[in-house]
Amino acid sequence: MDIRVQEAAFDVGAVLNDFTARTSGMGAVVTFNGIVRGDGGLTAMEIEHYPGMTQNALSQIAEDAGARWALGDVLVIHRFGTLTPGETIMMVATCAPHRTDAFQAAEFLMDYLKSRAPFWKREIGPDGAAWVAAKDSDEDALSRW
Amino acid sequence: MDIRVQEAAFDVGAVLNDFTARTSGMGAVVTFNGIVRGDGGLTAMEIEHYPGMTQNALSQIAEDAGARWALGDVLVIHRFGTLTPGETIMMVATCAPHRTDAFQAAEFLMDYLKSRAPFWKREIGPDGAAWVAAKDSDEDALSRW
Amino acid sequence: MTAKLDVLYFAWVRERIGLPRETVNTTATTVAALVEELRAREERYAAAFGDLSALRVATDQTLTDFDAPLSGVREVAFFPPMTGG
Amino acid sequence: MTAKLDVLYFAWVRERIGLPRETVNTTATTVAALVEELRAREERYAAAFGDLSALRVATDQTLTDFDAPLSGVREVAFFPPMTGG
Repeated sequence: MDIRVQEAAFDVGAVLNDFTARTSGMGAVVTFNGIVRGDGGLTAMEIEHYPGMTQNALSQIAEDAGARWALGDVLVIHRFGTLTPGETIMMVATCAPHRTDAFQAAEFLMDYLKSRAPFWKREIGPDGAAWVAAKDSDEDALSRW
Repeated sequence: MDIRVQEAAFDVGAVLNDFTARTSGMGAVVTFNGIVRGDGGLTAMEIEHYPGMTQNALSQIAEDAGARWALGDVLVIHRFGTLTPGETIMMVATCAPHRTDAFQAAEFLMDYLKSRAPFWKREIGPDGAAWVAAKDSDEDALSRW
Repeated sequence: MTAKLDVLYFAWVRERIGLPRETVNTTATTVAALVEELRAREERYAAAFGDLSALRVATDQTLTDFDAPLSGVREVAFFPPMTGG
Repeated sequence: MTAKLDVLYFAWVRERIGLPRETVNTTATTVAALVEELRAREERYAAAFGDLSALRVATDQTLTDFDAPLSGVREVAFFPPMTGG
């Protein structure tokens, strides 16, 4: 399990290659990476987090995934601070002997990261700054697990 | 749309970085890569394909995905020839404004690549060579789409 | 009995209250009772805690409910629904 | 009317028949009729086409069914269920 909370940018491709290289015997690797969109003239996204809680919350979500699916490994990297459009916000990777487990676990991780990891996004655009509101659809997504 | 059928190995991380770099405005990128497993003493996997059909079959599957979900781009790379355990067989990548579309499309691509793209795997192990049998579960997986 | 709690605020809760954390001496035995005490302090607290359905709470870095007990708790954090990922 | 078809074999179908492709002159108007002609040729064809449920067919590089017509078709391929991905 590899859980990182960091301000620094990271190389998604290098992370994927490292993750894949250490997944001996696993047939399936799934990744997700989330990128800051420039919709509506957005110029920056500020991500606040709860330092004392974030690492543990992400680890708990990853452990829950590991308990539900037959996984070889789980990786979560989530950034905080100020990001600009095109920058990668976060990444998850899962590996498993079978593709369905790797896919399901990655979707589960994303659903829980959205609504249960202590991050708050604030968008800076032409009309000033605004906190991103949580979506009902993100909360609803948890009910399928 | 980026569809490649090739014998040569490729750098999964570099492909992901290139794919991500050209997905302007997309918030979500999902990848899958499939790796040769060394289960049961497997020493090599030979992948045969139907050269006249493969590129078109993969393109058709990618177009079907593009028609069903709001995607920014789709990438499929599938190798043929002789591979050894740990080598990457294939990769798909999808990007979309929203994560659910990117995930669903990647799973759809994988389900169709398994059963509708003209590749045949042969495993070389301690007891000789054997063609990999198609799994009923792979055929069944298509019915959910 | 009075307990000393670290109380943390994040995102717009932090902005409305005007500080990221403070130490609170309280006799509250539940999160909800602590919220009542804070609300009674000043208008900015009343504004931040106006609609509890728009808020989430963690005690000692674990998500919990507003009826959670405070016994043994050292840190309480209030924040809006999370928007990670 | 006799048509000239390129017939391709893949995976264990290729192995059982012993060649990857051949040109076939046929009067068959459907894939199924072509299969009957091939089966009647030699034991190795009968072995390869013994159980059609274990086979798939493509005409002109597109997956189709065994009752598909052959009119206008230039290439027919027989192979086991695919195992890509």
